[in-house]
Amino acid sequence: MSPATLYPLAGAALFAVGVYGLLARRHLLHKVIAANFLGSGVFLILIGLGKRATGLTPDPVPQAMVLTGIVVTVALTALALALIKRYYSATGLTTFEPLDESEDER
Amino acid sequence: MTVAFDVLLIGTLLWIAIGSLSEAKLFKSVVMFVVFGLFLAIAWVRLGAPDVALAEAALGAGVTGTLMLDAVGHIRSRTTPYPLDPGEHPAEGEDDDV
Amino acid sequence: MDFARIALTVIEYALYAAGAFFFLAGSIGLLRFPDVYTRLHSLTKADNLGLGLVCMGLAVRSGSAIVALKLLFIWMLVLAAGSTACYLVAESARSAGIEPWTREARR
Amino acid sequence: MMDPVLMGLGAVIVMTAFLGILRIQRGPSGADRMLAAMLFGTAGVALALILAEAAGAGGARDAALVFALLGAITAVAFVKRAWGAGD
Repeated sequence: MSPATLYPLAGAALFAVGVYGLLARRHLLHKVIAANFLGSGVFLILIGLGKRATGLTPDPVPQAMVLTGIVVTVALTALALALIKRYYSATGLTTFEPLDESEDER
Repeated sequence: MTVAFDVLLIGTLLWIAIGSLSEAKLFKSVVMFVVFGLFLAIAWVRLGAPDVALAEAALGAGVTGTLMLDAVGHIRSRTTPYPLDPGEHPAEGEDDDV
Repeated sequence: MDFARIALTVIEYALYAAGAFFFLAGSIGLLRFPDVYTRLHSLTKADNLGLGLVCMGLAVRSGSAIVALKLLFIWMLVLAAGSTACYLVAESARSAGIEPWTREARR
Repeated sequence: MMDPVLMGLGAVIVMTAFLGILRIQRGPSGADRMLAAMLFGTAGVALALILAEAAGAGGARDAALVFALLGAITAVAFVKRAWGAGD
């Protein structure tokens, strides 16, 4: 297996993990982490496909796109975390609906 | 040896991602997220993109991890949350340590 | 292949092996030691020594003075950052009331 | 082509880092988990330097410098903002 096939496959698996976390976890911070994993999976696919056969220099266009994407992800995460902190201060909740007593995840 | 390295790196990456999301404790999840960012930066170096690795290590792991630790500290710092009654909101500006 | 090159390669590989050994020792210490302070000890000493050995091996391999100097500076930065972080974590663990492990307390 | 000796050394270091994940999952206090993150900082520096040498990409050594700073910065954030809230 060359890295040009291995890493995009890993990116696809990472995307799946991110989608699972985004849908299945209830805590908002977990959802933010899952969204970050999802984005990282996409980046891994892009850069892995940009890596050509050994010896050639990698394709620079996906690298520039991923560089932009990382910065956008950080801004998005910062906004989401600020909203979560504000939401928690206002309502005392860390999920979109009140948790049961038995599965308090805080 | 190169393939062994790739497989180990990818396996660790996926294991950290799954472990971070299947964890009930917030702090564990966040630490694992920081570790994930470090390993992803290693993967970028492996794929011949050192500038992306630089941005990932500084922003993806460093800044995001710090912000998340801060959010965990904020959520944890109130052991008893405010009452769930929608009529009772805390006073405006009382808790702004953002 | 002349003698000097073979000798340099042997030195390089020996440095790699020693570095890998200290990395492994640091990780096992992190897993096996009983409390935060001893784990900090294994982490900041053994792992940073392993990194230094790997850096030395890479410097021998590169054969360029500039690269060797840069590797040395990277190692020194890691040492400074690691000892600062070690101090901070130990200090906050101490003030949070985590008692150091002693043989008596275990009995 | 990548040097197999360097890649083998890299694989060993990834494996030691793998052990650190167990400490994150087990570690009784938050400080123990932070320690594992610091272990990854050191291992990350070593891996970046090894890959820089194996792939002939000198720019990766600058990434190693950022890794070195990262452990200290997360430790400071941990001590200042997230510590003292139980486990």
